[in-house]
Amino acid sequence: MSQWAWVAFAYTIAYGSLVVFAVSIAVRIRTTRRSIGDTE
Amino acid sequence: MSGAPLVELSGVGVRIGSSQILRDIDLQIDAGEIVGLFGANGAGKTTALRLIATLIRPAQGRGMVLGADLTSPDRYEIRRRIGMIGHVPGIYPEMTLGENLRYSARLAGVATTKIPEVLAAVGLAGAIDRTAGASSHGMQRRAEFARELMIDRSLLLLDEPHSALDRDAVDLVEGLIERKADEGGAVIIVSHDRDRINAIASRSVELTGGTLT
Amino acid sequence: MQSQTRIRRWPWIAIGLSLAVAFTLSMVSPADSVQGDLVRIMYVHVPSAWLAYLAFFVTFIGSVAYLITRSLRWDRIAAASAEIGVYFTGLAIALGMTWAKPTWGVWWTWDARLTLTAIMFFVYLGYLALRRTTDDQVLRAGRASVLGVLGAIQIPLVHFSVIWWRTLHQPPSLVRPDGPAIQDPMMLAALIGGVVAFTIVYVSLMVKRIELIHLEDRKVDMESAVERPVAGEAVTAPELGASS
Amino acid sequence: MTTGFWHQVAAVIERDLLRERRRGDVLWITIPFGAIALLLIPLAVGTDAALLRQIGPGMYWVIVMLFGVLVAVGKASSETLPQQDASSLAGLDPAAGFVGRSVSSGVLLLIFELVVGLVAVGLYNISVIGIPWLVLTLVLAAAGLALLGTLTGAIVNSTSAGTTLVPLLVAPLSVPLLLGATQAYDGLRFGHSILSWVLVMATVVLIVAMIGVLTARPLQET
Repeated sequence: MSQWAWVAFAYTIAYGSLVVFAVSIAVRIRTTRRSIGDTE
Repeated sequence: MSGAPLVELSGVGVRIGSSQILRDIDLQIDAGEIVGLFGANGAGKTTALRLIATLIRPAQGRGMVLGADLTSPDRYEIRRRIGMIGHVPGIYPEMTLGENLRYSARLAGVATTKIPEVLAAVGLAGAIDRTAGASSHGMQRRAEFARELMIDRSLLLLDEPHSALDRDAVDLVEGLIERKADEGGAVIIVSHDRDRINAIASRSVELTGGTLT
Repeated sequence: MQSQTRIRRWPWIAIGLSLAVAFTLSMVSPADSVQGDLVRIMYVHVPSAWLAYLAFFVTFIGSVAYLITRSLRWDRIAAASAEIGVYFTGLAIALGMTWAKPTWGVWWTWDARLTLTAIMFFVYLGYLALRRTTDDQVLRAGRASVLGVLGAIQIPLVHFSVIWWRTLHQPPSLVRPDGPAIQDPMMLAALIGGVVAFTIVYVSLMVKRIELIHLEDRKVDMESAVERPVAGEAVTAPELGASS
Repeated sequence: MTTGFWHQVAAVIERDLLRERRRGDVLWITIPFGAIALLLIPLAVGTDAALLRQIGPGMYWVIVMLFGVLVAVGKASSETLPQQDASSLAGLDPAAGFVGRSVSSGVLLLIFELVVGLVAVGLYNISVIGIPWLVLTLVLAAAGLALLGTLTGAIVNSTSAGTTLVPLLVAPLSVPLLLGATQAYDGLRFGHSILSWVLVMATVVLIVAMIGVLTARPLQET
C-alpha cells in the first residue's frame, strides 16, 4: 500500500468511528426521549 | 433509651434495583412492644426487616433505629444491638454450630464461655460439635436463637420464627420473645400465622402493596 | 433538571467545525522528511491518546468527588468520561497499529506506552462492564467510583513498571525539555490543532453523553414508578374454581 | 484502630480458613487446575528442554495471576446474603472484614504459589535461586493478588454479574505484580538488584490495602 493509502485508512477509522460514535449517542438520546414521552 | 422510641420511620421508601419495594412507611415502635407484621408473599416484609436492621438504605424519607439515623455512619455502631433471624439461616454450613457461635461471639466482643450455656438454653447442649450443614433446619434455627441470646440485643427481628420449629422450640421462642419485651427491648415478628402472633403481640401492622395499613 | 435536559445543538456543531479544521490542517501541512505522508497519522493518533488519558483522569476526579459528596452528578460525569475514554483508547490503539505497520513493518510492538494503553483499555472496559450489572443508581455509583479510583491510582504503577520493563518507543514528540522536536510550524499547527479539536470533540461528546445518562435514569425512574406493579401487587388472592 | 478491630480480623481469618479446610476448594480444585495448566503448556509449545527452562518462570507467574484470582472468589470465601447480614449484625466492621478476608486469601494464595511452584520447578527444570528474595516476591504477589481479589469481590458483590466479573477486573490491575514478580526472578538470575521491583509490588499492596479499608463501608451499602 502507498503511504497515502495508509493515511486514508487511518483517517477513515478515526473520522468514521467518531461520526458513528456521535450519531449513536444522538440516536440513543432521541429514542430514550421518545420512550419517556419527552417531546420537547 | 428512656422513653425514646426504638424504631421511628417516617415516609420511608425502599428501592431495590429499579423497583420500588416499600413506600411511605410510617412506623413507631416503643420499648416493650411486640409487633406482628403481616402481608402477602412478596409484600416486602423481609425488606422491611432488613431496613429496620439498618442493612438496606432508605431511598426516601427518614428513619431512626435505636437513636441512629439510617443514613448516617452511626448505624454501624448500633448494629450489634439488633438481632435478626431470617428465613434462610445466616450460618456457615461448613462450620459446627459451636464454631458458628464462636465466630459471632468474637465479632460482637462477647465471651466465648457463654456458648455452652446458650446452646443448652435452646436445647442444643449435645450438638456443639455438630456440623451446621448436616443439622436439620430446626436445629439451625435454634442455634440462631442461641446467638441472639448470647449477644445482648435491644431489638429482635424475626422472619417466620415458627417455621421448622417443633412444639418445644416454639414455646422456647415465645418465652424468649416475651422476656425480651419485659427487659425493655422490642420484637418485630413477620408471620402468616395470625392467631399465634396475636396471642403474644401487643399490636400488629399489615403490609399491602409496599405500604403499611 | 429542565435546563440540563433541554435539547442543545451546539455540541454537534462544535464537533463538526473542529473536525473540519483539524482535517484541513493535517492535509495542508507538509510531508515529513523521514516519515513522508505517514506523519499525518500522528495528527489523529496523538490527540486520541491524549484524550484517552484526559478522559480517564476526569473519570478519576468524578469518582473521588462522588465518594466525597455522594452526588450522582459526579458519577454521571465519571461514567460518561469512561465511555468516551474507552472509545478514544481503542481509537488510539487502532491508529497506532495502522501507523506501526507501514513504519516498523509490524502491527504491534511491545513498547511501554502501547502496552500501557492496551492495559488501560481493559481496566475501563471492566469499569463499563461493572456499570451494566445493576440498574440501581446509588449502588452502581458507589461500586463504579471505587473501581474508578482503584483503576486510576494503579495506572501510574502500571506506567512505571511497564517503562522499566521495556522502553523502545520514540521519546514524546511534543513536550521535551529542549523544545518541540517538530520544527516545521505547519506540522506543529496540525498537531496542536488536532489536540485542541479533539478536546473540543471530547467536551461536546461529554455534554451529550451526560444528557443521555440523565434521560436513561429518568426512564428507569418512570418505569419503576408507573409501569411496574409495586411489590405485593404481583400476588393476588387465588381464584378458587377457576382451574378446576 | 481498636483491639476490637483486630479481634474481628482474627475471627474472619479463622472463619475463612476453617471453611476452606472443610471444603478443600483450593487444595482439591484450584491447585490441581493450576498444575494441569503447567502440564498443558509444553504440549502446546513444544517440549524442548531449553525453551521450557526459559519460559517456565513466566508461565508459572501467568498461571498464578490468572488462576490465583479463583482463590479470592471461590465458594469458601463467598458468602450468602443471610451470612453477610448475620456478620454485620454481630457488629463486624466492614474494614475488619476486608482485612480479614484479604489475609486469609493471601495465606491460601501463598500455599497455591508454593505447591504450583514446586510443580513448575519439576516440570520445567527451573533453578531456584536467591531464596530469601524469592520468598519475599511470593509473599508480596500473594498479598497483592489477595487484596485485589477481595476488593473487586466487594465491588461486584450484590450486582448481577456476581463473581464472573472479578477476573476481568483483576487481570489488568495485576500487571505491576506480574512484572514485578517475573522481573525480580530475572534480576536474581542475572545478579541485578531487584529492589525496585520489590518496591513496585509493595506499593501495589499498600495502595490496594488503603483503598480497600477506606471504601469498605461505602462498598457494603446496598
